[in-house]
This record gives sequence, structure tokens and C-alpha cells, in this order.
Amino acid sequence: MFEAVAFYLFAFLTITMFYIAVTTSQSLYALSSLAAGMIFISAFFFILGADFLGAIQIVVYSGAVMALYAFGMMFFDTTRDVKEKQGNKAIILGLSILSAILVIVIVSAPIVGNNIEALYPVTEGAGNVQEVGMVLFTKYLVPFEVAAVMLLVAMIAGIVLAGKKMDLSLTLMTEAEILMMKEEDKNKKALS
Amino acid sequence: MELFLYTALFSPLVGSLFAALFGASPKTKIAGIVPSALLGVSFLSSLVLLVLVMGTGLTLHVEMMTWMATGDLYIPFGFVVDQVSVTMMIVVTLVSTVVHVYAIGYMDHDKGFNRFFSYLSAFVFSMMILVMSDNFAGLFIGWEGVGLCSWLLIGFWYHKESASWAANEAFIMNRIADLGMLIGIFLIYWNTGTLQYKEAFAVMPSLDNAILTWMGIFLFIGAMGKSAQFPLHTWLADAMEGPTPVSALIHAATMVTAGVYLVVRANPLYSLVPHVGLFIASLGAFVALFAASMALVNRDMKRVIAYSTLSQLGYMFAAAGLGAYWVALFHLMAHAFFKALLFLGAGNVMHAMHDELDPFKMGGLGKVMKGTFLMMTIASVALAGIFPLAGFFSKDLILEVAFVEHHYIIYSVLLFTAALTAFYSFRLVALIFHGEERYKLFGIHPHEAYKFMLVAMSPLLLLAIIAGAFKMSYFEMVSKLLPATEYHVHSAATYWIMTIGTQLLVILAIAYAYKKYTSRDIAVPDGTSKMENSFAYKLLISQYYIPYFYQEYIVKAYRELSEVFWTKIDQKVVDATVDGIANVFYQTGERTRVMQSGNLSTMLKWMVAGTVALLSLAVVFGLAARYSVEIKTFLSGLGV
Amino acid sequence: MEIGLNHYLVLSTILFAIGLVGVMRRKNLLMLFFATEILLNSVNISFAAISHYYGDLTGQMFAFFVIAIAASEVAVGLGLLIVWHKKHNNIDLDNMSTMRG
Amino acid sequence: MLSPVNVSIESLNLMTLVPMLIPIVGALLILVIDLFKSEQDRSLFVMLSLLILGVDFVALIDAAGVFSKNGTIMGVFDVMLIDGLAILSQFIVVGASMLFIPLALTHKRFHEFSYPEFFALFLFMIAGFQFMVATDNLILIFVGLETASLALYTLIAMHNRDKSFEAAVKYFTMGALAAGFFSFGSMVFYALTGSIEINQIAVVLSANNYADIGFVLVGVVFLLASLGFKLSMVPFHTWTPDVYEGSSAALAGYMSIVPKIAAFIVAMRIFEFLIHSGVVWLEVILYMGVVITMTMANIWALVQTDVKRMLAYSSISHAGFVMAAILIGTTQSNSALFLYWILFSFTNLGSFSMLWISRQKNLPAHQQSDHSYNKFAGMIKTAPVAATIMALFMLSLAGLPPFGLFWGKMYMISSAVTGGYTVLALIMALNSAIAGYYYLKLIVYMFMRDPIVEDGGHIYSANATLPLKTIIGIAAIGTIFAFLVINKLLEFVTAFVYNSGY
Amino acid sequence: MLDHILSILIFFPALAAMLGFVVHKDSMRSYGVAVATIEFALSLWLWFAFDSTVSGMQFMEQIALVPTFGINYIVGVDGISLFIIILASFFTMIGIASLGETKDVKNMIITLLFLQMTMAGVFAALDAIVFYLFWELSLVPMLYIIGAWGGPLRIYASVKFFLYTFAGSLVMLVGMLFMAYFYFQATGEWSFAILDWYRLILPENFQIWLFVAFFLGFAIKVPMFPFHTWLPYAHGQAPTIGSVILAAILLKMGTYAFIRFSLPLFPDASVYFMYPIAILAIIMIIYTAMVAYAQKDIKQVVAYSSVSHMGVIILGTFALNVEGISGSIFLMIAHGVVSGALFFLVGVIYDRRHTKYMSEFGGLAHVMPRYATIFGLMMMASVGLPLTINFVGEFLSLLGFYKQSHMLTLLAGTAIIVGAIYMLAAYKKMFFGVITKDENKNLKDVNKRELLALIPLAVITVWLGIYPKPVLGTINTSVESVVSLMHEKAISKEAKSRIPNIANETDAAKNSVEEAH
Repeated sequence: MFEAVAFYLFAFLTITMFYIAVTTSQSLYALSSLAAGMIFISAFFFILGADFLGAIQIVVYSGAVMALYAFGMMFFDTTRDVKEKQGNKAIILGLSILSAILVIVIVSAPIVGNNIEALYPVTEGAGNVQEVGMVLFTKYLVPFEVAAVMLLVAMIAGIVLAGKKMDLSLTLMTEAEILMMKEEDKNKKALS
Repeated sequence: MELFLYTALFSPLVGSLFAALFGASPKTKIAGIVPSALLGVSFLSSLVLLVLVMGTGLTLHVEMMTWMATGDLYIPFGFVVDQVSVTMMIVVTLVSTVVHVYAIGYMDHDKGFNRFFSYLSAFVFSMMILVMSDNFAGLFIGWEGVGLCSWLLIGFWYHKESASWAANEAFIMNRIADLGMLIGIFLIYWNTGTLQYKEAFAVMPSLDNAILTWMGIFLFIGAMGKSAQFPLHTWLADAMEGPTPVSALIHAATMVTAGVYLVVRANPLYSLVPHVGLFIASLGAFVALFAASMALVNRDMKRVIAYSTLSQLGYMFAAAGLGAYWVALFHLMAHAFFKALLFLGAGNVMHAMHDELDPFKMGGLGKVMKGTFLMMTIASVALAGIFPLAGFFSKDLILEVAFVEHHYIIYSVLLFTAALTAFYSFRLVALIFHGEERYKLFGIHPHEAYKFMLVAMSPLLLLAIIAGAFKMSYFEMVSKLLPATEYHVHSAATYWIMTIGTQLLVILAIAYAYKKYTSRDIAVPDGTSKMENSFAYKLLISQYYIPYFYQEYIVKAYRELSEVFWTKIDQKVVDATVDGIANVFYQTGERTRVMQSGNLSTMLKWMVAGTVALLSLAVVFGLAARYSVEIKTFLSGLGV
Repeated sequence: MEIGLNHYLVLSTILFAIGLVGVMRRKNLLMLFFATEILLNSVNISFAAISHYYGDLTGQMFAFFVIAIAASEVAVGLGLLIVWHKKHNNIDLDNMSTMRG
Repeated sequence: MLSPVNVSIESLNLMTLVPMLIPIVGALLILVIDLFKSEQDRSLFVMLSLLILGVDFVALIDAAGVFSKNGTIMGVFDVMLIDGLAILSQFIVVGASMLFIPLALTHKRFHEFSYPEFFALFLFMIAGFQFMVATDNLILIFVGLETASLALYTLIAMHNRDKSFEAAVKYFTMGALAAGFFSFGSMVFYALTGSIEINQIAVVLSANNYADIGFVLVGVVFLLASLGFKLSMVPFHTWTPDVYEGSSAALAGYMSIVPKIAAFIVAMRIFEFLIHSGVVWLEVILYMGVVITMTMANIWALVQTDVKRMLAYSSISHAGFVMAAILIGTTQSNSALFLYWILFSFTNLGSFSMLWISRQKNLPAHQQSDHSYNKFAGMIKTAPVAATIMALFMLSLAGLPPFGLFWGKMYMISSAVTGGYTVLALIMALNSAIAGYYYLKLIVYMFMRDPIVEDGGHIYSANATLPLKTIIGIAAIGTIFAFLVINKLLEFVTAFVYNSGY
Repeated sequence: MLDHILSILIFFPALAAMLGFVVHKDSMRSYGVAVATIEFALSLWLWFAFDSTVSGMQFMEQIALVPTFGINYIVGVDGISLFIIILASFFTMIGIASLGETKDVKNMIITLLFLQMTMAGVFAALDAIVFYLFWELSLVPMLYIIGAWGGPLRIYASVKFFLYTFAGSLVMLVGMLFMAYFYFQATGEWSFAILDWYRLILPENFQIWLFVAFFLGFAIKVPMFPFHTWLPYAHGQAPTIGSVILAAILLKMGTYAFIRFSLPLFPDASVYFMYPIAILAIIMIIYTAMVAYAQKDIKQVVAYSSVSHMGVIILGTFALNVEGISGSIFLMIAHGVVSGALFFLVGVIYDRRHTKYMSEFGGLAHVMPRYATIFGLMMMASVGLPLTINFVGEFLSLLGFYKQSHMLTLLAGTAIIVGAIYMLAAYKKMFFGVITKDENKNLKDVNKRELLALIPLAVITVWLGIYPKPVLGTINTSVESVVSLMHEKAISKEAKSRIPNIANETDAAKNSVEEAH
């Protein structure tokens, strides 16, 4: 009973939040509603007994991601509401509604989950975190490491792209300009 | 003996090539003399062969080399000298020798002198091949060869539009007929398996009559072209654009008779299909009359003679068609002599009159050019068939044939034509040599031709007179090869009546012609006289409107149709389709490239759209799969 | 009443659809990225749900990695955004259609 | 209470990781070097990465040896899957990368190459692709894919001019959407089968013998969409021309080969079993997809005015052409795919490199874009050799014998014929005819027009250095003399494909 | 040496072309002539070494190319291909020798040498893929020749030529792959070797489909109506040498391929399609002849005339009996010589007046008698005058087809009429009459360099017209083997009856005589 109530409540909340997030013209609203929605999502994880996931969700999203976006927004100072001229709404509306209907039609059909044996069953008496850790560091060791690499890549990418060196582009400068610039750098170093 | 054969055959070729050496260089007598001499040689060796054939009666057959050999087909360069071909050889070489010598004088002032002789000898060579070949393919070589040479010679003065036009007309008309001939040859090959005369004719009796008929018809179509039979006759008159010696040699004596030769040569075939023969005969008779009628009014000396040639060819075909092959051949020979003579005479007149061709502008030339006068008169007499000249024997014979074979219509037509012949030939003589000297009005000072030209013509004169005498001996010879039927009217009385009657008729016609055209008050017609405005005259002078018809409804139509094919069909339809296909692609590209608007939002929309589209398909399919049973029942309920 | 797997699937699908709408209608790049985040998150719900109902941890794993991926995408995305903003000093994607056709 | 797991190292088959680890380690090495001594010249990093890739290649050769000895190897808790496809595709990935990396040593200076990070990211990307192809676990595929993609976005952007940013952003955004699709798709399959390993999925599905097919199809649709994005199938192709135009020619050439082969492998793994288990719908959809992609891409390429965009569209159409192999799904077609792609990588990389060496920094007046057709007008007069080589690549792309791609095309069409797809075979053939037009267009410009500006053909080698020329030379040789090695290649590929059960 | 003479023939020019890049521009012409002469000498040697009593392939070579897929480099000649190879090298030689003033002559000569390679390759190849390879490759040099040295519309023309042929041959490629697949199914191993395919007997419906596939490729090349529209453009725009080789050799690829592939591989289909194709051929003959008559441009006249003649060749090919097929092969050579010569002649006047419109000429016979003579000879050859080379071919082709259908042959026979019409008309327009244009008043007659090309052609025209035996005999032996192969491969009743049985040498005549009774 409680579960049902919780589900519908949070379902309602997330949907509204995300709806706001995609419709509002105030990027600040959008951001905050997104964050809220994500937190509510983590609620589902807790309901579903995926505590670890829930925690991650809160930490990563509402923490890291949102922080990042927040920084970004300060940078772009998009506090003023952004005006988006929409090309014909009909298409968007049509497509979205159609897709929603379609997917729901299909998904709402009950799935016959036979012949399904859990490969990594939830073992009784163990906390979710332990189980997760167990699976993560055996079966999913490689993906885990690769994910690490991926984050490294992302980090490097972020650094490179946002870095100062991107301000002037060697691609566009002629050889002469490049050499001049190098000279100036040397001088700066010498002075300091 | 073969030596003589090869000499007879190839010396004209040598002559031609010799003259060709000087083709591009300015006129040299030598280029005329040598070919003439070589032709003389050829004539002599033909003579030897004639003697041989006449004397021993055996025939010569040589195979020089293979020409084409593939599959079952085997065609050699083979030559045969038998009674028929030797006759033709004699005629050809003799006339052409004469013409050559004559032409040395006639072409004296022409800058194409050397070229002319090389063409002329080339013609003789191909004519020799035509008559000597021992198979149809070889015949066809000669057939086309003479066609080529006649094209060259008719268009000899190629700067004249009319000349080159006439040349092309002649060539193309002959081509039309040649197609028929070619088909005939194919028929013969696929049914007899060979093209050699002997073998082919040997097999023929065992063939289905229908096939034989077709063979006969197609071969005769070929003959019609060369011998300018109706409806392919128009080119002959136009061919008079060529130099006169050419007209004499090709368009009177030799080439045009090739058709007759073919029919005679193929006599085994035609005697198997008498109905075709009858058709040939009737056509011949018709052409005889038809041509003669056109000759009545024509005001171009050479054309008149050309028409008379046409009508004489009609006679020959009549004879050949009725199965009197040797008679046809005999008339061919005789005709060759006097007609060539007539033409050469006309040539002299032309020279005298500075290429003036309208007899009405001449008159009284008899005084200035006696020799020519004499020769042409005798030739005309021979042509008219007055006893005892050549024409009498050969032509009356044909009449007899028609009579004896009980084809009285043909007989009467031919008889009537004989009268016409006499009339128009003496109309010509009268207008040219008698009466007022109308040429004075045009300030022309006519002169007799070179002596040696006259001398050169004399052999023809002689033969035109005496050729008839050889009738029986000739019959003796030829009958070894050709069906030996003597034609004798049964009762002597009828015979004499016929002969005398014919003679009288002819003489009357001559007399009428003289009376009409020697009178003082003959003036150059100016299209005002009532006779000229009569329908008949118009009809005849415009050659029954046949050339007009060809020009308007065939030549023009062909040209316009080609035009349409090119501009409309080829460009607007065929090619346009090809380019159209290409354009469709290109245009589709141009239209649809807007999809790549470069706007990210649009791209995303496309992605979603694609997914959604796939999804909907998936749903449809999924639902269909799930509710397949229900759907079936539903549809069956609907009675689908 | 019992909350079944389908409830969660439907929910996540709805969220996914919302995400799609956002992706399609957003012209402001930053907000566009929000929408993509929504897409990924919505899927996570169903993963968790499925793993719950099947009693199988794989789903959680997947969700876990999805989160990681989403995070790193944010990093790169923001990086790009910043560069673009430096050059053009706006982040409206209607301004980026120099290449077309 | 959880029982402690104990696994023996042998059972892990760690050697399956080696080919991926090498580039990762190499990347880290590069970063470390940069850490200690910055401002190094790019040549150092180029050569380093070349060496690393070389080592990687050798490792792959070993793996190939092992495979041909004792078949497919699972490793590290059966996450890694080293079968023939994996090895072949890794060969292509690494080989193409080796051909690509020296292109950094251009005569002119370009922004990206001044970063050591460029090379690090490049190597990470390769590792990502390798992981992507060397597993049948959707998670690892996803992670590998993202690793590679993120790196790739950055590489594009680092070219550092407006177009490249635009390209990167477009690519990134659509990539994010595609990622969403991928995760949704795999979610559906997980929901259906409770597993995220392809062969497991196959087992379960066939066990249920495709109950509620509709739901399966939804999963298929989403995976198709995300992979179609990578493979630039119409209508998910829209990014391709813009991204290729925006990024440097060399990278564009690279992108037209490596990411696609990775995606092809994944597509093959996922769709093969579906097709073979007679999912008619998928067959129809793929059929349509293949035909539309081939044809439309060709048609759009017809109307391009910029050679690079033309090549972009042409590579879309080539991808469509090769996608047919997956539709046909016979051993012959699958090996045809690899044969085709190997030859294609030579030719296409070659032609893009030709554009790369002719890249100027400032556009002359008569050029609308970097590589507009006019630029190549009368090339034969000013730079005959270059023109000839370029023409050669074009002819090869058009599928003219005896140049490389002809053999791929021929074998592919033949596989269509043997697979019973006659109409498809005809369509493929005629498409190459259409394609002939725009390849010819370039040849026409180069050989039959007069130069617009005479500058002694400098513009055609504005960017040329020995390494670049070497690469082009290799590509050219590979294109011309392909017919000498076809046989070996064919045997090799067929054996590998066959032994890995495709 | 003799074992590899074919490979040498094929690749020697290519190699020479490669080296030619090094040769200096000024001495390029003599280099080209030298190479081409050697090539020609080699081809002549091939002829002498050729044993004309053997009907099978000779000088066979086989090198494994892609054995696993049944593709091997197999070459060989028989009577059918021998003379076309010789003709090709001959034309390359005189073509280069008589090359007029052309811009960057070096590229031209190199291209020509490459072209020579592809031509030799096509006619020597005995493996479908190798054949296809050279077949396609031959497009490239031609494309370049037309596109780089052509007239104002050259690019359109060249691209059209390339794409049209390319599209057609791709369909043909699919057909080949099918053929190989059938062979695979029959024998369990891949093979593209034509001689292997000869042993394969296909069910009729397969034959029909494959025939169609091959037909597209060949018909476009020939070019048969209605696929012919690329030809006038190509000829109209191409430089003289280009048109010469295009007309003389490249078009023959199509007709040769019919005899090499279509007939022996699909005898039943050949019979099945005999009438449709014959009708197409007749349309080609008459229709294109009429179009030629409507042309204003002498080169277009010759171009259309060659389409018309190709019609006769096709007709002879589909006579399906020895006479017809050998006739068509002979006509290929004949038409090669004659149309090649005609294009040369057109080039001669074009070099002098830089126009090809007949209205610009007239009365040329006065100023250029030699030119007029040679032109006249070639024209007469082209209208099929006996004792010229063309007649032999046309005569045999028509003769052969007459066995199959009287009516159609009668129609096709009009070729000799319509051909005469447009040719004579054109000749009259150009050479007869009086000179109207002043430019024509003092034109130079043909010079030595041009005679160098024209005299040999004239000699061949007459020589082979009078004495075709050395060529015809050799062709005959090979054709007989082809026909007998067809006969024994034929399945359907009709095919058996249509294709004569050479085996028992009772000549057709006797049989027909019995039938007559």
C-alpha cells in the first residue's frame, strides 16, 4: 500500500519536475526542477531496494552534475530567460505524442518474463552495497575500469576544451603569427 | 586457250589501271591510246575464243582462285566461256574498243581525259566479269562493278549538279534492284546449296515450284534495275548527263543489256517457271510501247535515243520471257551495234552543235556533216528494222516469236511499237539533218568530227548493216546451250503477209515523220502551239509524271521522314529519355538536400522521426503478430 | 493495489518521452543537455525496477554505468559549450548552421 | 552472508585484455611525458603513438594466432569475447589508426597537434573501440562506445575553428540522444530476457520463441536507431556531412572507417541472430534501410559542390552498401564486409589524405569552401602525379577494376547473389553506376578543365610533408595492387569469420 | 617467348606507357610510333604462329589471381579474337603515326598506349572477371581522350559515354556473378573461366535471364538501338584519333562479347531472343541510316553509319549458323577498317577547315583529287561494293540470316539501299558541284603523314575484299566449333533445329532439297 502511494506520488513529482525542466523558459527553473526530479528518481531506487544506486544518484547527479551545470550557467549568465523560437510546433508535438503513445502501448502490454533465471541473484541477508560491490568487482571489473578511463577522457576533454590555449587557434593563424606568439610567450617567461 | 581467256578478261583492267596512273596529272594522249589498244587485244582474244567455241563447240571453264569459303558456302573466282558469254564478250569488247577510240577524239578537250579512260576501261572489266563469271556471286560482282562505273561516268562532269544527281539516282535505283538480286542469290544458295550456275541449275528441276517462282521473280527484279525496266526506268533517261561515248557504251550497248543477259543465263530456271516468263514478256512489251511513246515528243536528242534503247530492251525481254532466249540474245547483239552507232553519231552532232541537244535548234546539218548523216540514217534504218539491215532480222524475229507463241496482244503491241520506233527515229533524223538550218539563229558553226572518229565508227556501221546475215550460223552456235527452238510461222502465206505488212507499216511511219519534220515552217517550239498544250503531249513530255511522282512522294517523303527521325525521335525521345533518367536523380538530390538544413534541432527531429517511424512499424507488426488469429477471423467475417 | 514492473516501465517511458520532447524543442544547448540527462535517467528507473523484480543485480549495474556515462557526457558537453560560448558568446543552436546542404 | 569469491588468474584469460591495455598504457605514458617536460614537439608523440600502435598490432597478431589455434576465447568473467570478428575488426581499427596518425605531421601547423592530449585521447579512443568490438556484453559495448565517442568529439573540436566546434557540438548532441536510445534498447532486451549478454539474449529469446515479438521489435528499433546513428544510416545520417566538413580532412577520413567498423561489429552481433531466427520485420526494415541509405546518399552526393562533403555522402552510401552484408547474413557476405572495409579503408583514407595535403589556411577567392571542386580544376596541368593518384582513388571508389574496392564490391554483390537477394544485387550494382557520376565529376574537373589560378600547383601540396606523402603512397599502392593480395585476404577473413560462427 | 606472347601483347604497351612518362615531350611522338610498331609486329607474329587448323584456344596462359573465388588470369586467342587483336594494334600504330597537331601530345600517346593494353586484354581474356576488368578499364583512356581533346561539348559527351557504358556493364557483372554461382552449384567450386562455363548447360529460364543481363552490357557497348544515343555525342566530340579507335575497335567489344559469351553460354536464349534482336538490328540498320541521311555534320553521318553497320553485324551474329557468324566477325574487321578510315578522312578535312558541316564544303574534288579518290573508295566500301572488304562481311551476314527468316533479311537487305543513299548524298554534298566557299579554293591535298594512315587501310580494304580467305578460313574453323558447341548444348527442340548441326557434314542444301519434296 505504502509502496503504491509512494510510487504514484513520486511518479507525479518526477513527471511534473521533468516536464517543467523541458518546458520552462527560465533556465534557472529548468536547472532546479531537473535537480529535484533527479532526487525524486533516487527515491524510486530506494523503494526498489537499490540503495547504493540511490545514493550514487543523489551524489553524482544532484551533487556533481548539478554543480557543473550551475557553474556553466554562471559562466553563460543565462539567468535572463532564453527565448527559443520554435519551428512549427506541430511536428514536435506530433512526434512526441506519437512516440509516447507507441512506447506506452507496447510497454503496458504485460511482459511474459519466463525462462529468465537471475544471473546474479540478490542474496538474502547481504546489504545492497555489498552485493553491488561483489558483482562490480568480479563480473563488471573490466567495464568498471573502462568507465574509469572514460571519466579520465572526459576530464582531459573538459580541461582541454575549456582551457586557455583554445582561445587563439593555431589552425587559423599563419606561420608568422604563430612564431611571433611563441616569442612573446618566451619573453613573458623571462620577465616572470 | 585459258591464256586468251585471261587476256580478254584482264587487259581492260590493265588499261584502266594504266590510265589511273595519270589520273591526277593533266591530259596525255597516251592515257587514251594504251587502254584502247589493250581493249583491242581483249577483243581479238575474245574473237579467238569465239572461233574456238563456234568451231569446236566446246566451252572453257577455269577457276582462278577461291573468293569466299565458309561453312557450306564456297564461291570461287570462276570464269566460263560458252556460247552465251562469248557472244556478250564479243559485243562488249567490240563496242567498247570502238567507243574508246572514238572517245579519244570526243574527249579531246576535256581536262578529265585520263580519268575518263580509266573509268571506261574499268567498266569494261567489270562487264567482262559480269558476263564471264561462272556463278551468281561473280555475276553480282560485275553487276555492282558496272553500277559503280556507271555512277562514275554519269557523274563524270561532277561540277554539274544535274550530272551528280543523275549519277546518284542511277546508283540508288540499281541498288534497289540489286537487293532483289541478292535475295534471289540467297534463295538459290539455301535451296541448292551452291551458287555455281551448273550445279544450281542441275538441282533446280527438283525444287518446289513456289521457290523457283520466287527465285525467278527476285532475279528478274535485279534485271529490271540494270535494264531500266518499268518502274525503275527513270534513271536511264537522266543518265544521258554523262558524256556521249558513255551513253553509247553503257546505256545503249552493254550494261543495260546485262538484265537480258541474266535472264538468258538463267534460262533453265525461267523455262521451269513459264508464268514468270510470261510476266517478263508482257512487261517487256509494255515497256517497249511505253518508252517509245515518250520518245515521240521528247526534245532532247540523247533522251530520245535513250528511250528507244529502253523500248528495244523491252523487245528483248519480250523475247526472253517467251522462251526465245537466243532471239533475245541476237537482238541484243544487233541492237548493240546500231544503237552504239546512233549514239556516237549523236555525239558528233553534239560536238558540232556545241553540246546543243534540242533537235529543233538544228536542221539541215546533213550538208555540213555528211559522214555522220549517213551513219545515223543507216543506224536509224536498222533500228526501224528495214530489210536487209540487222534490225530487220532480229526484231521481226521477235514479232514472229510473239505471233507463233500465240501471244497476239504482245504481238500487236510490239508491232505498233515498231511503227512508233520508225517514226521517232526518223523524226530525229529529219529534224537534225534536213530542213531549214535553224542553228544559224543561234550563231553556231557546226563542223564534221575528226576523221578517225568516223573511221572508228565504221565497224559498227558495217555490222549494223550485215549483222543479220549471221542469224543462222549464230543460231547453230547458241542452240548448243540455249533451247533450240526455231520460230517459223506455219503457213508461208501468213509469214509473207506479216513481213511485208510490217515493212509497209514501218515505211509509212518513216514517210510520215519525214513529211512532218522536213517542212520549211518548222520552228523552235515555244510552248504556244496547240499540240504542245494537248494533254497527251504534256503527259508524254513529262514522262507520264513518273519522275515527278518519285520526286514528290518518295524522295521528299524519305528526306522529311529522316528529318523527323533525327530531330523528333532520336533527340526528343530516345536521347531525352536517357538524359531524363539522369535528371530525375539529380533533381531528386536538389529537392531533398534541404533535409540537410544544417540546423541541429532539425537533425534531432529527423532522428526522433526515424525512430518513431520504425516504432510505429514495429507496433503494427507486433500487434498483427499478437492478434493474428483475431484479425483473420475479422477479415473472414468481412468476407475478404 | 500492487505496483508491478509495468508501472515502472510505463513511468520511465513517459519520462523518456518527456526527454525526447525536450530534445526536440530545446534551442538553448544547455537546456538541450538537460533533456538528454532526462533520457538517461528515465531509463535508469526501469533498469532498477527490472533488476528488483527479477531479483537480478545486472540492471543496477547497467544503471550505475549509465550514471557514470551521463556524468562524463556532462563534462565534455559543458566543455564544448564553453568553447562555443567563448567564440560566439551565445549557446543558441539556431546560430550554428553554417554547414548545410 | 556473501561467500567470498575465489577465482584463479588462469581462468581470467587476462591476455584477452592485452590489445586494449597497450594503447591505454601508451596514452598514460604520453600524458606522463607531457607532465615532466611540456612543449614537446608533436613528432615525438606521433612516433610514440605509432610505436604503441605497432606493438598493439603485434599483440593482435598473437591473438589471431591463438584464435586460429583454439577458437573463440572468453575472458575476465566472460566479459571479453575474442572471436574472429573482434580480431579482424581490431586489425582494421589499429591498422587504420596507424595510417592516420602520421598525418599529424603536416607542413602547416594545426591546433590539435600542439596538444599531447590529442594523442592521448586518440589512443584512449582506440582502446574504447577495441573494447566495443571485443565483447558481447551490452554494458561494456556501451561504455567502450562512449569512451571512444567522447574522445572523438574532443578531437574534432580541437581543430579549433568555428566549423569544427559546430561539428563537435552537433555530433555530441546527437550522440547523446543515440546513447539514450541505446540504453533504452538494452533496457528493453534486459526486461525481456533478464540478461544483457547478446548470446544469452539470443538463447532466452529463442527459448521463448520470440513471445511478444512487438516488444522485441521495440528493443531492436532503439538499438537500430543508435547503431544507425553510428553507421550513419538514413535518416540518422544527418550529422555525417557536417561533422566531416567541420573536422580536419584526415580525421574525417579516419571517422569514415574506424567508428563504423566498430559499429558494424556490434550490429552484426546483435542483428545476425535476429535475422537468422526469421524476424521478417527486421529483414524488411534492414532491406529498406540499406537501399535508402545507398541510394539517397548517392543522390545527395551528386549535388555537392565541395569534394569533402561529396566524400562524406559517398562514405554514407558505402556504409549502406556494406550494411547489406548484415542483411544477407551469410558467411560469404560477412567476410565480404571485412574484405570490403579493409580495401575501403585504404582507398578512402587515401582520398581524404589527398584533401588533407591540399588544405590551405586561407581560402582563395575562387573557393567557396576548403575543397570545392573548382579548387581541383586543371590539376593535371599543375600537379600531374597528385591528380593521377586522386583520380585513381576516385576510380577505385567508383568500383572500377582492378582497383581495390572493385574486389570488395564484386564479392559483396556476389554474396547478395548467392544469398538469393537478386534485386538487391542489381540495386547495388546500379548504385555504383550512380556513384560513378560524382567521382567522375572530380576527375573531369582535374583532367578536363583548365586551372582557375596558376600557382604551379602549390595549393595541391600546401600541406605536404614526407610522412603524408608516404601515407598516400601506401594507400595508393594498397589500392592499385590489391588484386595481388585479395586471395590471401579472402582466405584469412573467411576463415576467421567462419570459425567465429558467422 | 611464344608461350607468353599474349601477356606481352597486353602488357608491353602499358609498360611502355609507364616509361613514356620519362620520355621528353618532343621525342614522344617517335617513341609512341616505335612502341606501337613493335606491338603491331608482335601481333603479326602472333598471326604467323597461329595454327589456323586448330579450332580451340591457342597460346593459353593461366596465372592464379583469386583461386579461392575461381578468378584466374587466363588468356588465349582463337580465330574469332585473333584478327581483332591485330586490328587493334594496327590502328594504334597508324593512329599514333598519323597523329596530327595536338596539344600535350605526350599525354595523348600515353593514353593511347594504355588503351591499346585494354583492347588487347578484352579480346584475349578468357576469364569473365579479367574480361570485365579490361572492359571497364578501356573506358578510362577513352573518357580522357574525349574529355581532354574533344570539342565544345566534350565533357558532357565523355561523361555520358562513361556512365552509360558503366551502368550497362555493371548489370553484366551481376550476370557474370550469377553465372559463376550456377557453376558453383553445379560443380561445387567457383570458376569464372569462360571455357569452364562453356561446359555448363543451364535450364532455359535461367538462360533467358542471364542473357538479358549480359545483353544490357553488350548492347550499350555496341551500341544497339535504343541504347545508341551516346555514340553520336562521343564521336561528334571526340578528336579524330578517338573516334577512329572508338569506331574501329571499342564498338567491336560488344559484338565480340555476343559471340564469346551470349551464343555459346545461352544457346536456347539466343534462339529465344533471335527475332526480337533481329528486329532491333533492323531498326538500327534502317532507322539510323535515315538519321544519318538527315545529318548536317559529316562526322555524325559516319557515326550513325557505323551504328547502322553494327546492326548488320548483330544480325549476322544471330543468324546462329556458320555463314552468318563468320560473316559478322569478318564484318567487324571490315567495319573496323572502313569506318576507321572514314573517320581519318573526316579528320583530314577537319584539320584543314576546322568545321565538319557539309554545307561548308562542296566541289572538294576539284582541289583535293587524291582525298576525293580515297574517300570515294572508302565510301564505296562502306556501302558494301563487291571486291571491297565490307561486302564479304555483309553478304555473309545477310546470307546467314536468310536461313532464319526471309522477310527480316529482305528488310535488313535495305541496308545496301539506305546506306547508299546517305553516303552518296554526303559525298555529293562534299565533293561534287562547284566550289562555293573561298576557304576551300586552295586547300592542300592529303599529305604524307595522312597517307601513311590511309594507304594501308585502302590496301587492306581492297585486298581482303578480293582475297578474304586467309582471314575467313581461320575465322571459319573457330566459328564451326562454336556452332557445334551451341548445337549440342541446346536444350529446346526449336534451338536444336535452328542451330545447324555441323557434326554430320551433310550440307544444308541436300536436306532442304529433301524437305522440298
